[in-house]
Amino acid sequence: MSEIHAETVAFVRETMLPAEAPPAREAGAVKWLRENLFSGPVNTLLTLLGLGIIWFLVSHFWDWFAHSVWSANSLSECRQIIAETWGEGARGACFAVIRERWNQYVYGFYPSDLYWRPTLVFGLLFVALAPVLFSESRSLRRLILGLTTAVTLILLVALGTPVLWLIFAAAVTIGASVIAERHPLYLLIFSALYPLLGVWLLWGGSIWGVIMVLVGFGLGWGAWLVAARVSPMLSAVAAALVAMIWWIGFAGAAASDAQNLIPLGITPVDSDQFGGFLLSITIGVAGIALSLPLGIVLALARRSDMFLVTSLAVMFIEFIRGVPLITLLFVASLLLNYFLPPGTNFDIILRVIIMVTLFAAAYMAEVIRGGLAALPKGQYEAADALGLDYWKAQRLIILPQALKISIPGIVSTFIGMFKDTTLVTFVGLYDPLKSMSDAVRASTSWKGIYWEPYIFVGVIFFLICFGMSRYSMYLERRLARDHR
Amino acid sequence: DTLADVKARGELNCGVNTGLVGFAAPDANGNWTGFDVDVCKAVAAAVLGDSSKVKYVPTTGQTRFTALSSGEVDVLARNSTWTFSRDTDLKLDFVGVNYYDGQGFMVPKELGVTSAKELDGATICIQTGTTTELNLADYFKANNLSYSPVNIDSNAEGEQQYMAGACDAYTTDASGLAATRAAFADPENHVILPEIISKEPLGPAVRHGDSNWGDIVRWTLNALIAAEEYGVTSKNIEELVKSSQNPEVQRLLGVTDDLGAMIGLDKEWAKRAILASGNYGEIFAANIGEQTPIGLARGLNAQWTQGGLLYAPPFR
Amino acid sequence: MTDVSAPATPPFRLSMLVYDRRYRSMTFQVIVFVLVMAFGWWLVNNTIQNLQALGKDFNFGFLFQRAGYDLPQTPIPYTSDDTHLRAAIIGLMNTVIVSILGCIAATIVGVVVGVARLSNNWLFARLMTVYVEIFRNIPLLLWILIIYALFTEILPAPSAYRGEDPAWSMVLFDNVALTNRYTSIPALGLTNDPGSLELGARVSVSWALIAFMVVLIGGWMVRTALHKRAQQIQDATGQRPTTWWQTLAVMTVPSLFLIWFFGLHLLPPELKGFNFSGGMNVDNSFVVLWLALTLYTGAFIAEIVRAGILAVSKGQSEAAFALGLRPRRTMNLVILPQALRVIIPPLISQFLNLTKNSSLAIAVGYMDLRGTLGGTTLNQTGRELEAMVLMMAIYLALSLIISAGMNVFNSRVKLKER
Amino acid sequence: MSEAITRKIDRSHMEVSDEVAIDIRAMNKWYGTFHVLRDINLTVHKGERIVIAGPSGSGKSTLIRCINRLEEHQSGHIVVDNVELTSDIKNIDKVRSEVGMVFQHFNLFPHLTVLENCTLAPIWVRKVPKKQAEATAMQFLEKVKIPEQAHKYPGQLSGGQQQRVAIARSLCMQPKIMLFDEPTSALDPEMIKEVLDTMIELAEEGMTMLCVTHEMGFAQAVANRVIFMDQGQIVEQNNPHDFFNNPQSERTKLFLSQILGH
Amino acid sequence: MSEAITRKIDRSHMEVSDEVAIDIRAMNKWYGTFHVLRDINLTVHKGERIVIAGPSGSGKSTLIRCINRLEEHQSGHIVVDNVELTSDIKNIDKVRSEVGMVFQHFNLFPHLTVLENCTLAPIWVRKVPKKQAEATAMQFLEKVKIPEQAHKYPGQLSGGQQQRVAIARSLCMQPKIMLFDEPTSALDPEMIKEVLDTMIELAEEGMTMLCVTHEMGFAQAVANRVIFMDQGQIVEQNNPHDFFNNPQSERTKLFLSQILGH
Ligand SMILES: Nc1ncnc2c1ncn2[C@@H]1O[C@H](COP(=O)(O)OP(=O)(O)OP(=O)(O)O)[C@@H](O)[C@H]1O
Ligand SMILES: Nc1ncnc2c1ncn2[C@@H]1O[C@H](COP(=O)(O)OP(=O)(O)OP(=O)(O)O)[C@@H](O)[C@H]1O
Ligand SMILES: NC(=O)CC[C@H](N)C(=O)O
Ligand SMILES: [Mg+2]
Ligand SMILES: [Mg+2]
Repeated sequence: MSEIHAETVAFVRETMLPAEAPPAREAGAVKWLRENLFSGPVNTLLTLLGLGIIWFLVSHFWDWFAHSVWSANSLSECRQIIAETWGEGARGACFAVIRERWNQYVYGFYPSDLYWRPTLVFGLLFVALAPVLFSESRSLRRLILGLTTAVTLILLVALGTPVLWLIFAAAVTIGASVIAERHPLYLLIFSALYPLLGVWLLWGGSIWGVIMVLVGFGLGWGAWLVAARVSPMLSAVAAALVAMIWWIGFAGAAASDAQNLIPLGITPVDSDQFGGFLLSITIGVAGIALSLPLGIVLALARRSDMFLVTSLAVMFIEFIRGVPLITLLFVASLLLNYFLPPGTNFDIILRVIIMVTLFAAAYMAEVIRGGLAALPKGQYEAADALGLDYWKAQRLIILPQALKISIPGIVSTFIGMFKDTTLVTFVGLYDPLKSMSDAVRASTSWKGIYWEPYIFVGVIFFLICFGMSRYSMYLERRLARDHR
Repeated sequence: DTLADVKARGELNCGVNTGLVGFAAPDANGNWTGFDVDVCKAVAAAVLGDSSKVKYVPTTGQTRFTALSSGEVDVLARNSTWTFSRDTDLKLDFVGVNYYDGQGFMVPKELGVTSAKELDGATICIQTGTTTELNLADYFKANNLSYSPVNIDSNAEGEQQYMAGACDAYTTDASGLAATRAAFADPENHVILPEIISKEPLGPAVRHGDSNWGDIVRWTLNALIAAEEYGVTSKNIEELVKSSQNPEVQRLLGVTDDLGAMIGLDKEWAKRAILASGNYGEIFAANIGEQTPIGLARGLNAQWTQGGLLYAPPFR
Repeated sequence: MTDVSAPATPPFRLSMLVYDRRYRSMTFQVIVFVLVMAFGWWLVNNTIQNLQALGKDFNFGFLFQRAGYDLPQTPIPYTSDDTHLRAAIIGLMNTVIVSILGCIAATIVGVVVGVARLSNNWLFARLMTVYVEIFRNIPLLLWILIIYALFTEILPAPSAYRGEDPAWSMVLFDNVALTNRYTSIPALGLTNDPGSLELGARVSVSWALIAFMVVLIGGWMVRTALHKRAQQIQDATGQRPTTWWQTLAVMTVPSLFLIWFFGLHLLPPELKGFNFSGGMNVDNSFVVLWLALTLYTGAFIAEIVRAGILAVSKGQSEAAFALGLRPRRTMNLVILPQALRVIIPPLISQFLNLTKNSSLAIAVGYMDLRGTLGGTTLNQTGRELEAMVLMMAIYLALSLIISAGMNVFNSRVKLKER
Repeated sequence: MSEAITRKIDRSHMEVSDEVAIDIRAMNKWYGTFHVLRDINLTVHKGERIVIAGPSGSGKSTLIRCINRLEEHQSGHIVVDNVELTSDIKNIDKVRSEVGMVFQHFNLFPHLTVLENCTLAPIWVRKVPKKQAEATAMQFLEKVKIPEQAHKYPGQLSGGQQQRVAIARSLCMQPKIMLFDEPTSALDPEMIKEVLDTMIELAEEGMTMLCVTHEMGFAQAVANRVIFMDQGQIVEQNNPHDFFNNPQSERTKLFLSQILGH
Repeated sequence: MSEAITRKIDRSHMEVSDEVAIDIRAMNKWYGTFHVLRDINLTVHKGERIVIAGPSGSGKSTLIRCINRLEEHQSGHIVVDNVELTSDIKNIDKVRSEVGMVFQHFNLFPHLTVLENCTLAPIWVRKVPKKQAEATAMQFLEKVKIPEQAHKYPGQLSGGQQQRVAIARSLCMQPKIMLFDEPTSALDPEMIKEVLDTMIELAEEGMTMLCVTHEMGFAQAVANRVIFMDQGQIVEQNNPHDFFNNPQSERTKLFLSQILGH
């Protein structure tokens, strides 16, 4: 080597140095405070500002919360209790209204002797969701199912459920918990039946209607099998056609005939008796369940290379996304009859669900389209090269991945939709937020109470929506870890 | 046609107020009661034979006519004023008047206002989409006064705004004012001003184009009014069926002629309508009469024989 | 190279409609098209029948009839004698006003909160997180109602300002009165009123306002020129001259002159009769809606801003630091230009949401497009189909305009990739 | 990198039959107005192992992607296993289930385990019962020497392992022809060998193979024909020995000098 | 991969002066309670070319990031070009404008063209007129052999080109010292060579360089000292010849056997 080595300090460490603790000022609470709260003048100012905000909130609202009254029969009684307990002029929250009108907030005007039905439906919802949502983790599923079983059964007993139904509920929940241990996928059968069961339990009426709907599925399946021999392409069309014909043409008559022969049914409950969180959750869950598949179809349509299909999808999506939901709800509730043959009349809740679904589906389609676009082209090619046809490739390869990528967007669409269920108040349904609170306030005993109902409803909405968003974060992390 | 639809459905869709105590309001269990509600019940009883087979569709001032003309409701019994343009241009048919009313103002007593003419510059709560909204504009213009409107959507909102002092005065039909005031914790602190600035004949309405259905509702209402005139009440009706010698009553109750067949109903339709919640007088007394907190006098709404305007055409 | 032989086209068979790729998509499209058309025809047909049965027609003539109702706050003059069309236009203007102001305020809130969430101040970042989570997870309608209740229940009626010893007094040096009906702020008065420019249809603009606009726009142009010159100087010499005082002067001095020239002064509101007058009364319905939209959308924008900044990898700022750039410069030259590309598209879709959500004005009685055209007009004239169609078309046009703007922006700033 | 091929190659099964596996006649393809493939004529017999080489952009990938109709050709004929590729879907499906393809970037399905990747097509396309499909898949995974990874996800494997899974996945459909598009070019040097070994084993068993690759060692050891493409045309084809030692065309010479040079 | 370095290296300018460029004394650093750098003592003279090697997580990156204060040290002293690094912002700015750094992932600014990337810091930090900055930048882009890409965006370049732009960007600030943190490890093999060539050229011109790398060919050819780190400490340092042929410590031996083994 030509160059001069200024110092060829060959150096070899004989003994390795042990790790030492950091210097004192580098650890502990003091350091934390210094770094996180007072690291500079701006930071100190922000800290003071933050403290100021907290102080403002606490000093203005704390006594109001602290002086809560939970049992009273009217606002005046409540005010009197506050005055007696905390002195004249004291402010206090009167959450007694929640306690007194609890049933109304939860069940709306649902007949009180039938409260067990919505409760059961809600409990079974978790059973139905278990294989879909909590399929990733056995312990979580166990926890959810166990809790569901216990809480549902206790509530059902408390609500005075008929024995037969109690047995049914116990059988389903406990059975599901057991099956979930061994063959969680079998629970999907229950998930598939759940919508029908739920609708029947909520609205009541003859069981024959439900059975006839099922028969339609059966016929469709039969048609599928028959047609599949001729041409797999036609089988889907045939199945849909047969089922449709049955449902539209024959199911109604068959159901009423059967009902006349062997009357089997439970007390019917009318849509206008729905209200409160029962209504929100019914609309929300139905909207969520329906908007996802519709959103997928729209997204696929929008990405298809068929010009007509694409432009129809674009027009639909842009139209729905371009107008406010309340105008759509208005159309659903008031104008729909203009577009239908004279004399048709169908359930207002169903109409609202359809509109909410369409609305959410348009947003969902855009979210899923993003997910589809993010998939590398190689995935499509590999599927093609293996000989999978378009639908199989979508179902087995593309959508599972695209949906996974889209989870955050999908869940925030769900959250948005659930929040939007409050807008049904503008079409005369009894949502918990406005209509129900107005109804509560309409009675002389609770006239003039604003904050407590709003806070109560807000807290419930917050818990549900926040829960959903946390769940999506959990799911995202979990999926990222598993399939990396 | 509507009659067949209603029969097939087994239920009458009746548009009512979202909540106006005495006229139509749900209680904590969702049962609707009120003066307008009883009209719905009478029609349901007449048509379907069961006064409970009614689906009440709460409508706001803004949505009510759309609900009716789109077929959402079969009959609108929602303290709606019979006006020319509504009857013609809006393609509704008002079938009669169940309450003769006029628009008034309510102000807090402490304001010290004694006449509507003193409301210059005031903020006034007004329900959108009502005749009262139009009357208000006309009245203030005619009297050369100014005001700023606070547009509200329902009576409940109006109450909230008015009670909080967000408007100086609340204006709507005088009956509505009375009902609203009656629901206050301190009715004595609010006064209804003497001026009645408009005529507000309130009555049930049906869609234009189905005159048979209109007839049914019209004559159901007339049956209630006539029943009071002839002293037929829900208490004595069974007796009168057997014993009444008045030929008009006999026709009304289906003892003699079959009037029902002429409108596509059976003989006893009127009897059932009256039995549903009583005759007009009973309904009035039970919901808004002087014995109720609302405490409205019969006034214009007395039978013609008593110096009022109620005058049912003859049943024959 | 060899000549291309034309591919032999096999004869057409019916089964090719299903099995041949070329025809299959056509078959499918034709089927879809026919189905959609049939469905559309069915809807239209039903509507025609229903309208006929009702004896109604489809006719926009109602727009030119007398409206007959009054509106609380109107950006242009309006009386009950005006047409429904004018009422609808006022509604549209109200929608646009609350949307634009809402977008501006929500952006400010969102940017501040989004940045604050990233600050290393633990307490403040947490507080902002709480704000974001609370507002994002509770329906907007509830926020509107709560804020509305706050304004109507907590603030006093104007009468509270009356008397010797009023229960409330005006704030900001007796210039602003907060009431449960409106916020009364001073109006602007001119000693030398130059009159106004009539635009027709009873719309007029004060010449003074025009003068101010001209001066401001001119100032802005001068400012841009100054910056350009500063940039040139920097390009030439490397040193950037300080321009802030010149900018300040250009932006303010002419305005100050105009204020003096026109004798611009404040006219504080005064309690007269039932209400404050003399000043400007900004209705609570507007303030509440604006505030709720701002806070609600602001929470979403905060998340977008935060994500945008986080999307710029740490390596970018490290590289800038390693080059010797100061944190402020790094922010302006490296982080923000990149973050903006990520932020702007979702930001604009939030603007879209805000505009659509402004239709919740119905809950507070703010007379926006839905309140006038889709509310009172619809009801007073019974023209539900026409009014709804028109209203939806207007909302659709608004959204399309906004998203067209977004697309233009997107294509302008798209990063060039291989 | 001929050092990659170390072991003695067993040529006992590598016989070329007379039967035609792929027949391409006067085939042309355009991308828009860009003429990518020009007058391609190529006949591949059962059991042949063909290596396609050529500079980047010469149309190698496009050619083999035409063979299972991932790309459409605009004129001429392609007949695969006696089925002509037209826009008839039935034919396309038939060809695709007979022809396996391995991509440069593996294109495994990341949301499925290795085993599920391998059984997916047999179950859904061939309608094989699941049990049986899994047994077959395990067999092929053993062949590519990673049976123990069957229950992992692709993301958890190294590149070489992933490419071997991709080969196994194709083999599970029991194709008559295998297409490889630069199967080793996205791999680290250490991993190239394992993949090449697998491919050699396949060749030894008599699989008909078309392989786009720059691994000249592989070509020399295994191929029975090397095709050189440039500007969308087949410029030269020959057996490997003559191709490498005695290239005819100028372009080939240039190319070989570049590729073997470093 | 010593085959990457093919040409004869011109050592005429590679002289080490007596002046000290970097002096690190008894430096310690913690991440929270984790002791990443332990008692580091290192003196670098002007013109020295130091390669830092060591297993992953041994603190190599952290060490060189401390030198331009991308990380803060908690005890001991770091003096760069006679400026001690404390929390004094002026000192930090001074050091940073004297020390160039090249990252593993290039960290080019994607929204600016190559030329703008190169002129950004000279214009805003050194206050050089734009024309002049651009001229200098073109000069350095020519040095790294991509002047023709000056008006493209980084996203349009290959990895090797991007890394060369990153080097040019640092050079435009005319630093006295260059730090490299695994500049080639995110690159494809073909591209490694072009980057190493650029670095060698820099070394030939006498730049003081600290380079974290696993390219042992580069170390042997260019470095005049190799530092081996493990567990946050300097375990061994020596001239490249002795370091590779005669490692002293057990850990070094183990490491070398792993890294040269394959
Ligand atoms: N989808 C496409 N649209 C337009 N041109 C394309 C498309 N795909 C490939 N090309 C062009 O066709 C030519 C041939 O591409 P092809 O991928 O077949 O080359 P190749 O020989 O496989 O090259 P490489 O060795 O880089 O993979 C190239 O010039 C390429 O730019
Ligand atoms: N910001 C940080 N916070 C906490 N620990 C860190 C941080 N950055 C690095 N470390 C830890 O410090 C140790 C040294 O990291 P460093 O990046 O310097 O290692 P390295 O020798 O460069 O390794 P590699 O070859 O993987 O780049 C590692 O154990 C690492 O996990
Ligand atoms: N206040 C109301 O809701 C009704 C007002 C009035 N009677 C109308 O029909 O317009
Ligand atoms: Mg290729
Ligand atoms: Mg490192």
